[in-house]
Amino acid sequence: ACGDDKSDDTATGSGTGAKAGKVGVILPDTKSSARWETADTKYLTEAFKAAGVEAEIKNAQGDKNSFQTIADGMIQSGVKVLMIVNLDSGTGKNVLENAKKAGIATIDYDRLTLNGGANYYVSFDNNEVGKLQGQGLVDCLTAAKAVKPVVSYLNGSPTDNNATLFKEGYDSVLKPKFDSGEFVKGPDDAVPDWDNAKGGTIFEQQLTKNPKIAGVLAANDGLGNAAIEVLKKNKLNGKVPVTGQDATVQGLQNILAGDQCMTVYKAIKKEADAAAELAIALAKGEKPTTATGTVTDPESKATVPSVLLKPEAITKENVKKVVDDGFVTKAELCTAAFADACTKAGIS
Amino acid sequence: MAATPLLELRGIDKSFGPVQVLHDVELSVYPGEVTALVGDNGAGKSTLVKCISGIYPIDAGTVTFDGKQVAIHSPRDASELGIEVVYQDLALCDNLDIVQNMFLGREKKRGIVLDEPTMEQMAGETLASLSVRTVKSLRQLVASLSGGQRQTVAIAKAVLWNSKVVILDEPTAALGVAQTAQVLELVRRLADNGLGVVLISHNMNDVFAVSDRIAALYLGRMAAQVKASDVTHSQVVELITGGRSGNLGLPPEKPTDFVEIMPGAEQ
Amino acid sequence: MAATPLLELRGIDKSFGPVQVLHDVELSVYPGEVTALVGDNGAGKSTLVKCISGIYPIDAGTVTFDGKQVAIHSPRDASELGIEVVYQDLALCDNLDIVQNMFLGREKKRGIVLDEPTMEQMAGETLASLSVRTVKSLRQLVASLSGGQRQTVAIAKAVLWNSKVVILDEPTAALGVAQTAQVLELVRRLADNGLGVVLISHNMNDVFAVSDRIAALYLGRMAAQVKASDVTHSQVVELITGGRSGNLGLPPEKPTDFVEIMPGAEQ
Amino acid sequence: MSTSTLETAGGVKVVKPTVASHFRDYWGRVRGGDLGALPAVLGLVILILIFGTARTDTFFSAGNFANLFNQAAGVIMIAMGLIFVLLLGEIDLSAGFAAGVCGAVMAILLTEHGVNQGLSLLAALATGVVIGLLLGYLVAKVGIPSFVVTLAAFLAFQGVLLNLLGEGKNISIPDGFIKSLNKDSLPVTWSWILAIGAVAVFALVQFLRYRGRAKRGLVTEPIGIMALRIAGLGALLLITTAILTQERAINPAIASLKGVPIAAPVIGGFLVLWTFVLGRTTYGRHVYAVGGNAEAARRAGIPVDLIRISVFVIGSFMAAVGGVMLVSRAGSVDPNTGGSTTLLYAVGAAVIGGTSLFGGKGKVIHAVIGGAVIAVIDNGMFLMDVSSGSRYMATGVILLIAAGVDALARRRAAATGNR
Amino acid sequence: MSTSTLETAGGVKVVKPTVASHFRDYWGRVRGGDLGALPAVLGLVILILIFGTARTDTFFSAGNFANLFNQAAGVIMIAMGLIFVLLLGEIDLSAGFAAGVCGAVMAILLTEHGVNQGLSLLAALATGVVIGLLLGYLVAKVGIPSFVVTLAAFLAFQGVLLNLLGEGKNISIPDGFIKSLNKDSLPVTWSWILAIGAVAVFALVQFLRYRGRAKRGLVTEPIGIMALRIAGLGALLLITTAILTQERAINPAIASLKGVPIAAPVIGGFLVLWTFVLGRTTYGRHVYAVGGNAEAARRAGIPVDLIRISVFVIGSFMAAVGGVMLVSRAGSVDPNTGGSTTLLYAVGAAVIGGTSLFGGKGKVIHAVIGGAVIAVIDNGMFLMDVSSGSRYMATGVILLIAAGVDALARRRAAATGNR
Ligand SMILES: Nc1ncnc2c1ncn2[C@@H]1O[C@H](COP(=O)(O)OP(=O)(O)OP(=O)(O)O)[C@@H](O)[C@H]1O
Ligand SMILES: Nc1ncnc2c1ncn2[C@@H]1O[C@H](COP(=O)(O)OP(=O)(O)OP(=O)(O)O)[C@@H](O)[C@H]1O
Ligand SMILES: O[C@@H]1[C@@H](O)[C@H](O)OC[C@H]1O
Ligand SMILES: [Mg+2]
Ligand SMILES: [Mg+2]
Repeated sequence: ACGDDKSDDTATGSGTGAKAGKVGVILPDTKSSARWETADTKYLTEAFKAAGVEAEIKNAQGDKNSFQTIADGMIQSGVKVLMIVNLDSGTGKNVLENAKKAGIATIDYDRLTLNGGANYYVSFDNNEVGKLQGQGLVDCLTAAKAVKPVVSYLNGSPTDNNATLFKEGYDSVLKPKFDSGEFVKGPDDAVPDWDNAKGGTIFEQQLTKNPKIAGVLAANDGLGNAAIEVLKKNKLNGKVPVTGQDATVQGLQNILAGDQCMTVYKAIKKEADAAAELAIALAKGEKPTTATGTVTDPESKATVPSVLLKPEAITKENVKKVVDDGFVTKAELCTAAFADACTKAGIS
Repeated sequence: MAATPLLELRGIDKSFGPVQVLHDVELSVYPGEVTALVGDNGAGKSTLVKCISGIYPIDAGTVTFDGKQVAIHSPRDASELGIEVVYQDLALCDNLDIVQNMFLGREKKRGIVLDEPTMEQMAGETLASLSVRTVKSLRQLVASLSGGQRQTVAIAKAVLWNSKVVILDEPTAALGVAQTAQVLELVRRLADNGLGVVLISHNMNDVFAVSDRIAALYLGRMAAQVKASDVTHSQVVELITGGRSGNLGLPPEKPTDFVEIMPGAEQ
Repeated sequence: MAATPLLELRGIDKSFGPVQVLHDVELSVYPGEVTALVGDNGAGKSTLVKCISGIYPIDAGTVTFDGKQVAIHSPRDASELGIEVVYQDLALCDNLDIVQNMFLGREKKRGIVLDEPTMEQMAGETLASLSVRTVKSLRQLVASLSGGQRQTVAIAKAVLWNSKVVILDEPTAALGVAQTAQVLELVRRLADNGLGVVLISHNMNDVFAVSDRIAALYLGRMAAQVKASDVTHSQVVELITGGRSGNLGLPPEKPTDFVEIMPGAEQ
Repeated sequence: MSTSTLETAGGVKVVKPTVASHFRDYWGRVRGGDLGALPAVLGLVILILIFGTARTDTFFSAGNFANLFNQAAGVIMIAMGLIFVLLLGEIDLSAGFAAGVCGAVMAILLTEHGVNQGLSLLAALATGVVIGLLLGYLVAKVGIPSFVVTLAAFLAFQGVLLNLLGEGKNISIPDGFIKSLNKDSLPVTWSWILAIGAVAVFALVQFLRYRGRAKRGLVTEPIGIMALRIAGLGALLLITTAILTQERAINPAIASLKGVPIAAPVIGGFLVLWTFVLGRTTYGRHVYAVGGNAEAARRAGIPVDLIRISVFVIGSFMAAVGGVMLVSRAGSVDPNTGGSTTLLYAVGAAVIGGTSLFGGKGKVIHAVIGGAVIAVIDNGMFLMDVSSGSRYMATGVILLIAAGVDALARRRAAATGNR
Repeated sequence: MSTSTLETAGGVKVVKPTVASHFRDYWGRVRGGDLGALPAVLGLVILILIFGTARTDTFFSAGNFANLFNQAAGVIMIAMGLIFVLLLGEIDLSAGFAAGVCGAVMAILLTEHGVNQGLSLLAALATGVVIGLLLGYLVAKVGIPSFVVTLAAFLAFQGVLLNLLGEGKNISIPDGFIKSLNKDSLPVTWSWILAIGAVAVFALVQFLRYRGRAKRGLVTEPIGIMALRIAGLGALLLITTAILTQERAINPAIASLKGVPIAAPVIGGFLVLWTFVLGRTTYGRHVYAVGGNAEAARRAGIPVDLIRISVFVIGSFMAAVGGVMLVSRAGSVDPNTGGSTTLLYAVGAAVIGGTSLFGGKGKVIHAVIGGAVIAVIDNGMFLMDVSSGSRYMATGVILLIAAGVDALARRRAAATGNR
C-alpha cells in the first residue's frame, strides 16, 4: 500500500488502510549537544513532511525513564516504524524489543544499540569522529612545530557511551605518538554530564597541574569553548590548539578567531534524510533499498543493514563548507565580531 | 457602667471545623478597669482572646473599639488599634535573644540601622522592674530561659508600649511569689493609668485582688459579667464550674451540643 | 527521717556553657511523702528535675536510687528505674492525638498490632478522673487543646504507670479550680500509696496543702530542706526570695558568681 | 437535631453517631481544613481530565493505563521509602543513586556471576539495607546533617555505580522473573482472584475493627459508612481489573496482552505493608512521635537514634526495590540509572501527595498519589506534540496547577478558621 | 577571680569583663557547644592540609589560589541568596536554572540585540527579581509548598532556557566588563587600596560600636579583644592580597598576571551587604523571627507573607548574580548553565557552612565558608589523577570528612551539656 502524499493528514495512523503508517522518532537529550533540537528535529520534520508521512518526534531530555515512557506511548499509539537514538544500549535494546514484540519496524539513528537488533542503522561512525579529532590535533600541533607537546584530554560524560567511542577513536591516533615519545600524555579527565562549566574548572586544574599543556583534545565544541575561555584568562588562547565536535556556531566562531584548531562536522541533514528515507519506505510497507552498507554489531555479531555517512573534519580552511551545506547560516556565524574572519574564510 | 466600654464584643461565634467553641459571646472592657475573664479549662478564654487580636477570624459577631465597629484581621490590625496581648502560649522566637524578642516588630532604629544600645537599655530597665533577677545576660536566647523567665519576657514585651487595651492570658501562671506580686501591681497600675485591662486567671485570690469586673465563660458561653464587688469568691467558682450561681448565670438547661469526653470518634 | 530516701542527690553541679546553674545541690525524696521543691524563677528547679531524669548530663555529684548509686543517662534509664516526670515544658507530640500521647513509649499491643480500643478506654477513664470535661474527642490532636487540657494530658501520661517516684514540675500552673483540686488530691494519693513524690510549685497554699517536706532552691543552691510542719508560710517565702530565713538557709554572703541582669555581653 | 446518646468507656456520655452526622462531621472537617489526601486526588483527577480531553483515544486507552503502572513503579517505590525519612524531617538525596547501585549489584550478579534471580534480588535488597545502615549511622550517631551525608552519598554512589559498571558501559539483564516484575502482566484469572481477594480481606479487617470497638463499648462509626467504604474500594479495584484484563496488544495477532501489570500488586503490597507498619505498630507510632517532637519522644523513652537509623534503612531498602523496578523496566543498568530527575521526582511525589518536609506529617499513600501525579504528567506530556523547551515549561506549569488545586482547597478551608 | 563590677543600664550591677574573662567565656561557650563557624573553618583547614600535602606545589600555588575565587564565585552567590530562603525554612530548587535563565537573558541582549554591558547586566538582575516575585507569590499567597513551586520552576526554567537559546545553542558573550567580572584581576595598586581600605573601615565600625555602647553605660568588650579582632581580619586580608599580587602567569613572557581576582571583592561586597542586612536592619531581624517562629512573628505584627516573598526575591536576585558570574567565567551560556550539580552544591554550601534547613539559623558567611569547602574539594580533586568513578567517590568521602569534623566538634561540645 502506497501513501499518496496527503501532506496534512492528521489521523492517528493505526497502520490500517491504504496510507502510510506513522513514524515515531525518539531523540536522546538537549544538553549533550545542540544538534538534536537545532538540526535533527528540523531536518527530520522537513523530510517526513515532504513525503507526507506522519511523524512524531520526541526528545527524552536525557532521562531514561522518559525515554521508555515515550516509547510506550508511541508503541501504544500504533506507530509503524520506530526510530531511536538511544541514551544507552541497555534501555535502547529494551525499547527495541518492546517495539518488535508489537510488530514495529526499528531503526537505530546515529547511535548503534549494541545487541539491540534494530532492523536498520543510520549514522556517522563515532569511532571515526574520535579519529578525526585525534588526527586534527596532530595536524595542528605539527603545523605549530610543537616539540614533545603535552596533550590533555577533556573527555565527554563518563556515562555517555558515545564519549567512550570518541575516546577510543582519538586514543587510537594519539597513543602511538605518546608511545613513541613524540607527544607527551597529559591529564585525562572525563566531564560529568558534558557540563561545560565543570569542564572549565577541570581544564583550569589540568593547567595548574601541568602548565606545559600544549594541546587539548576536547570532546565537543562546548567543552572546547570551556577550555578556550581558561586559556584566554591565561592569555594562551590561539597558542594551544583545541579540538571540538558538532560544528556549532560557537565552535566555528572559535575556529575563525583562531582559538580552536578544528571541529568535526556531521552533515546531519544527510543523516536525517537517509534515515527518513528508510523510515518512509518502511511506513509505506515497502522494502527499503537505500541501506546498502552493513555494520556488524560487536556484541551480537549480527549484521545490520546500514547507511553510514562520513563525518568531516573542519578547520579554518573549510569552514565555508558548513555554511554552504546550510548547516549554519551566514547570519548566525558572521556576526559583527566575525565579519572580517568570515570574509577571509571565503564566506560571502 | 457610666463610662462607655473601650472594647465591646457582641454575639461572637467561633468554630474549629465541626466543633463550635464560642457561642454568642459578649464582653465589655472599660477604660481604667481591670476585667477578669475566668472560666474552666477549655471554656474558650484563650480562643476569645485570639479572636479579639485577629489570630483567629470570627464566624459571627461584632467588635467595637472606642465606639467604632472594627474588623480585626490580623494581630497587626489589633496592635494598630492599640490592643496588646500576652498570649498563654507565649509565642517567643526561640532563636532570638531577650532584647530581640522584646522589641520584635517595633525595633528602635537610627536611620536604617538597628539601635541595639537603646533597645538593650530599655529592655534591662523593664525586666528589672518586673523583679527578674537571675537572667545571666540580656543577650541570652529565650530558648534557654526558665519557664518564669520566658513568661516575664512575654509580659515585658507587651507592656512596653503605649496601648489602650492590654489583655493578659494567665500571665502569672509560671511566676514566682515576688514576680507575681509585681505583675499584679503592674496590672493595677495600667488600669489606673486609664487603660482597659483584661486579665485571665484561674487564681481567685489574684482575680479578686486586682479586678473591678469579672466575666465568666462557661463551655463557650458568657455565663455572667458582674462587678467584682457584687460577688463572692464561691459564687465565681460556681459560675466557672457550673455556669450558674443562684440567679446569676446561664439558664439551667445544659447546652446539648456540649457533650463530655467522647472516646472513639476517629480523628 | 527514719525511712531511707528513695532517691537521693548529693553534690550535683550543672553548667550550661559558661553559666553554672546548679551548685552542689542535695535532695532526698522519701517514699510515702510529698517533697515540695520551691524556688524563685530561674532558681534551677526545672534544671534539677531534668538532671534527675537524664535529659541533661550532670557535671558532678551522685544520684542514689533505692540505696544504690545509679547513672541516669537518658529518660529511658529514669523510667526503667521507676521515675516518672511531668515536665514544665510539657513535651507533647503535637502531631499525635490525646490517646497516642498518653501511651507514647508504652503502647498496649495485641501481638504486634497496637491495641487501640484498650488504650482509648484507659485514656478516657484516666482523663475523666482528672475532671477533664471539655475535650471533644480522645482522638483530637493535642495541638488543638487548651493550655489546661494539655497540662492534664501530660499529668495523666505520667501517673498512668506503676512507678516509684513521680516528679511534677508546676503541674497545676495552667489548671482550673476543680482540676487543681483533683491533681493535688492525686498527688496526695500517690504518696499515700507509698510513692515518693516531688512537687514543684510557686503556690504556697498548694505546697502547704499536700507536702510533707519542703526543699528550697536559691540561685542554684539548696537553701534548706525541712519538714513542712516545721516552717511557716512566710519563712518559706523568705527562703525563696532571699535564700535564708533566720538560722535556716544559706550563709549570708551572696554567691559572687550569681550576678544579676547583665546587659551587653554579646551572645 | 435529635440525637440519641450512649454511655461509653470511662462512664462518659457521648452522642451516638449516625450516617447523617458522620457526613456532617466530615463536611465540617473538610471546611475546617482537614482535607487529607482529597485535594491531591482532586489534582490528579483534573490532570487526567486535561490530558484525556487533549488526547482522548491515546491517553484513555487500556494500554496507556497499564503502561502508567510500569512508568510510575520505580519512583513510587523510592518515594515510599522517602516518606519514612521525611517523617523524621530528614532528607535522603542519595536514594536515586542508591537505587542505581543496588540495581547494578543485581545485574552484575545475574550476568557476570551467573547467580540465580532470587539470590540476585535479595543481594540488591541487602545492599539497600547496608546503605541505609551507613547513612543512618552517620546521621544519628556521628551527627552530620542528613542533607550533607546524603549529598556526599549522592556523589559517592555515582562513583560506585561508574566503577561497578565501568565508565560508560551498561549491562542488560537476562529474561526471567526479575525482568517480568515491571514489564509483564498477571494472567487474567489471577488478576481477578487478587482483586476480589483484596476486597474481601479489606472488608474482613474493617468488620473486625468495628466489632473490636463495639465489644468494648467504644464509639463506632455507623455500619452504613463502613459499607460505603468497602463498596468504594471494591468498585475501584474491580473496575481497574476489568479495564486491565481487556486485550490491549497493538497487534493481537502477534501476541496477546492482557491482565493486571505485575507492578500493580507490587505497589499495592508495599502500600499495605508500610501503611500497616506506620499506622498499626508501635514502631510506626514512634516514627511519627520522633518526627513530631524528637525531644518529647526522647522523654517518653523512645530510642530516637535507633528510629532515626531505621528510617534510613527503610528508605534505602525501598530505594533498592525501586532500583529493581527501574532495572526491570529498562531491562538494563547503566551509570545513569537512578540519576537525573529520579530523586527529585521521588521527593516531589511524597510532597505533592501531602507529606511535609518538616517531619511528623505524612502517609505512605502519598507516595502513590504523588507518584501517580508525576507519572500522569510525564505520560500525558509525551503524548502531546510540543518542542522540548515548551514541554519542560508545560510540565512545570501543569505540576503547579495540580499542586495549586491542593493549596487553594486547603487555603479556602483554612479561611474558615483552622490552620 | 577578683572581678570589678560596674553599674550599667537599668541600674543593674554586672561584672566588668576583662580580656582574660573574655577568653574564658569564649572557651566556656565552645565547650558548651556554641561553636559558630569554627568547626566549618576547621573542616576547611583540614581539607586544605589534605590537598596541600598531596599536591603541594600545584595546590599551594598563587595561581591556584586565585583560581579558587573564580571557581567558587557562582556557587557562593547562589548560596548567599539561598541562605535567606533557608532562614525561613523554605527551599528554592530552581535557583540553579534561574541563574541560567538570567545569564541567558544577559547573553542574548549582549549578542543578538547589541545592548550594552551595563544594561544587559541590569536586565539579568531584573529577571532574577521578577522570578523571585513569582516564586514568592506562589509560596506565600497561593500557599503551595516551596518544594513543589520550585520543583515546577526547576522544570519550567529548563524549558525557558532551551527556548531562549533557540532549542539548545551555546552563546558566547563578547569581551568586556561582564566577562572580566569572573575572569580578570584588579591592578596591583587597586588590590592594595581595597584591602587596606576594607581593614580601615572595619576598624572604624568596630570602634564606633564600642563607643556607642560605652556612652550608654552598657557592658563593652575589652579593648584588647577588639584590637585582636581587627588585627586578625587585617592579617587575613593583607596576606591574601600579598599572595594574589604575586606574578602567577604560566608564561610571564607572554603576559603578566597578577592582582586580586575581581571575583574576590564581588564576593566580599555581597557578604558585607547581606551580613549588614541580616544583622543590623529591621528587615533582617524579621527574617530570623519568621524563620524561628512564624506564628510569634505574625503576632508581633510582622508582615509574614511579605517577608516570605522578599526572601525569594533576594534568593532569585542572587541566583541572577550567580548566573552572571557563571556566564562570565564560562564566557558562554548553554542549556546546562546552572544545571547538573549547581543547585545541590549551592544548598550544600549553605548547609555545610552551618545554616539549618529548618529555618531560623544561618548567616551569610556560611555561604562563603561552605562554598569554599566545596570549591576546594573540586579544585583539589581535579589536581589528583584518578578515574571519574573514583573521583566521585573520593569527593563524597572528603565532603563527609569535612562535615564530620564539624559534627564531631559540635557533638563533643554537646556532651558537656548544652544542645
Ligand atoms: N485549633 C483548635 N482546633 C480545635 N479545637 C480547638 C482549637 N483550639 C482550641 N480548641 C478547643 O476549644 C476549646 C477552648 O479552648 P481555649 O484554649 O480557648 O480554652 P481556655 O478557656 O483558654 O482553657 P485553659 O484555661 O485551659 O487555657 C477547647 O476545648 C479546645 O480543645
Ligand atoms: N539550656 C540552657 N542554657 C543556658 N541557660 C539555661 C538553660 N536552661 C536553663 N538555663 C538557665 O538556668 C537557670 C535555671 O533555669 P530553670 O529552668 O531550672 O529555672 P526554674 O527554677 O525551673 O525556674 P521557673 O520557676 O521559672 O520555672 C535560669 O537562669 C535559666 O536561664
Ligand atoms: O554529538 C555528540 C553526541 O554524539 C554525544 O552523544 O553527545 C555529545 C555530542 O556532542
Ligand atoms: Mg487558655
Ligand atoms: Mg521551671
